[in-house]
Amino acid sequence: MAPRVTILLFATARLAAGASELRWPVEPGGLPLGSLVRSLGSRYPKLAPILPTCRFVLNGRYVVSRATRVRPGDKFAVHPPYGGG
Amino acid sequence: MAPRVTILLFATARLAAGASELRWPVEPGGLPLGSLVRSLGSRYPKLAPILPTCRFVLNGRYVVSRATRVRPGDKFAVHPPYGGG
Amino acid sequence: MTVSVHLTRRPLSVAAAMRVLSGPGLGGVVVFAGRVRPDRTPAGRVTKLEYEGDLALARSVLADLERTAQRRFGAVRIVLWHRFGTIKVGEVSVLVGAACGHRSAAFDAARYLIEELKRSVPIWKTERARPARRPRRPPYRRRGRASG
Amino acid sequence: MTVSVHLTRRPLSVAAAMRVLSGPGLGGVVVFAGRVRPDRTPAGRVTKLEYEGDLALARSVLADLERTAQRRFGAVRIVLWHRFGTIKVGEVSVLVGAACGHRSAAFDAARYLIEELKRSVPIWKTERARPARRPRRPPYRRRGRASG
Repeated sequence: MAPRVTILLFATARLAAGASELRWPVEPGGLPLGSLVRSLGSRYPKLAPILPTCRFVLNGRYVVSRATRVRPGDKFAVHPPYGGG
Repeated sequence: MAPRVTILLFATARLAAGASELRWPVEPGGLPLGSLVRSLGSRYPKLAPILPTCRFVLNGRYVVSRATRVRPGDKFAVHPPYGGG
Repeated sequence: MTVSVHLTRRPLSVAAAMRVLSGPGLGGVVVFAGRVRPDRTPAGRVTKLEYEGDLALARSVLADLERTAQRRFGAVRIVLWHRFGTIKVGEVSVLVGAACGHRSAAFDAARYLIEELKRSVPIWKTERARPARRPRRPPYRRRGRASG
Repeated sequence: MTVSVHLTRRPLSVAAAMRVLSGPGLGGVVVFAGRVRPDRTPAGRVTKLEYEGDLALARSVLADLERTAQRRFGAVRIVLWHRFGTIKVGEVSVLVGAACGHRSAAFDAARYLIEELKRSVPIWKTERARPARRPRRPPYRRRGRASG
């Protein structure tokens, strides 16, 4: 099986991509978070305008740096602005 | 029956006077509230130090002026500082 | 209970208050409950409070507070419930609530109502305390035996 | 329910929250309840909301909020309950509560908790609306009779 990242999409990001979970192929060495987000935006044009408002979560922790490396087997979540309450 | 004012005492005022209700004899023409309060303090020395902290209610309405006339048949209530909640 | 202003000897129910604090578009509800605390006093630990009130006047002041909160905060539904009589430690003595379109107004209204209730409603409490048991003198230990 | 942090598909009970928000010396309890409002949207009147969350992370952020409120406001007991799934207009989607020694801290803690919950907990809602019925064209009144 090719090396993949699991991408979880919530709320408006889910609606824009038309899927709540993606299995995203990556190089065995992984890639920077910034590159992953850019390619997500290219693949799903409706998602592109939402991504700049999103927070990102890698394996259950918030990540801020776009240089953070995302590796095969990782779980990557896209969080649009929250709306609980 | 002699002309009287009903005096209602609450909380610390009730404890100081040892009564929750007094039937207080007054002249047929009544008297100013200030005089009534002074004579209450003389009759019940433990009540005297409490009276300056109290609000007074005549027939269900707050009264501020010490000159307000209290007449036979009136209901006069002595309210120490409130402590609800 | 379906009324805003209520003075009663019976326990106060938050669930009942929530039913009053509902209505179309009322998205934010804030409820304050005051419970009797087992404070220490010179007379011992408080076990209960006795609440008394000038009830007719208290009702009319509470009704004024309701109208003011409606006008000032746009609070649509209000609860101003107070128990009187004997209330034991841990029980709820007062329930104040406000339901508004949004949470900010509901918080402001509920806070206003409880502050004003304490300041301006003719209700009083008297503490009943259980005297702390006086520590007994420890048994006297004699050094050796004494006569008698 | 006897826990502080709770994410559930089932209705939230204020009475259950009050049981959590009790304990010796906790004289002031403030509860905030958020209800689903029938807002007007371009798609029509909201009839229900669908709540979703990144639930594992949401739980851990809520637990952080609880600890912060305990430290900052001395809130001894806290409730941070959120429903997810489908919630109809008028139902409670969130219950936040704080029990403290005194009312001021309880108000501050509850306010802090709901503001932070909205800001920092990964929960989202999607509106489901009932399209406004398009006004029917009024029946055409003919002037006099027409053939056919």
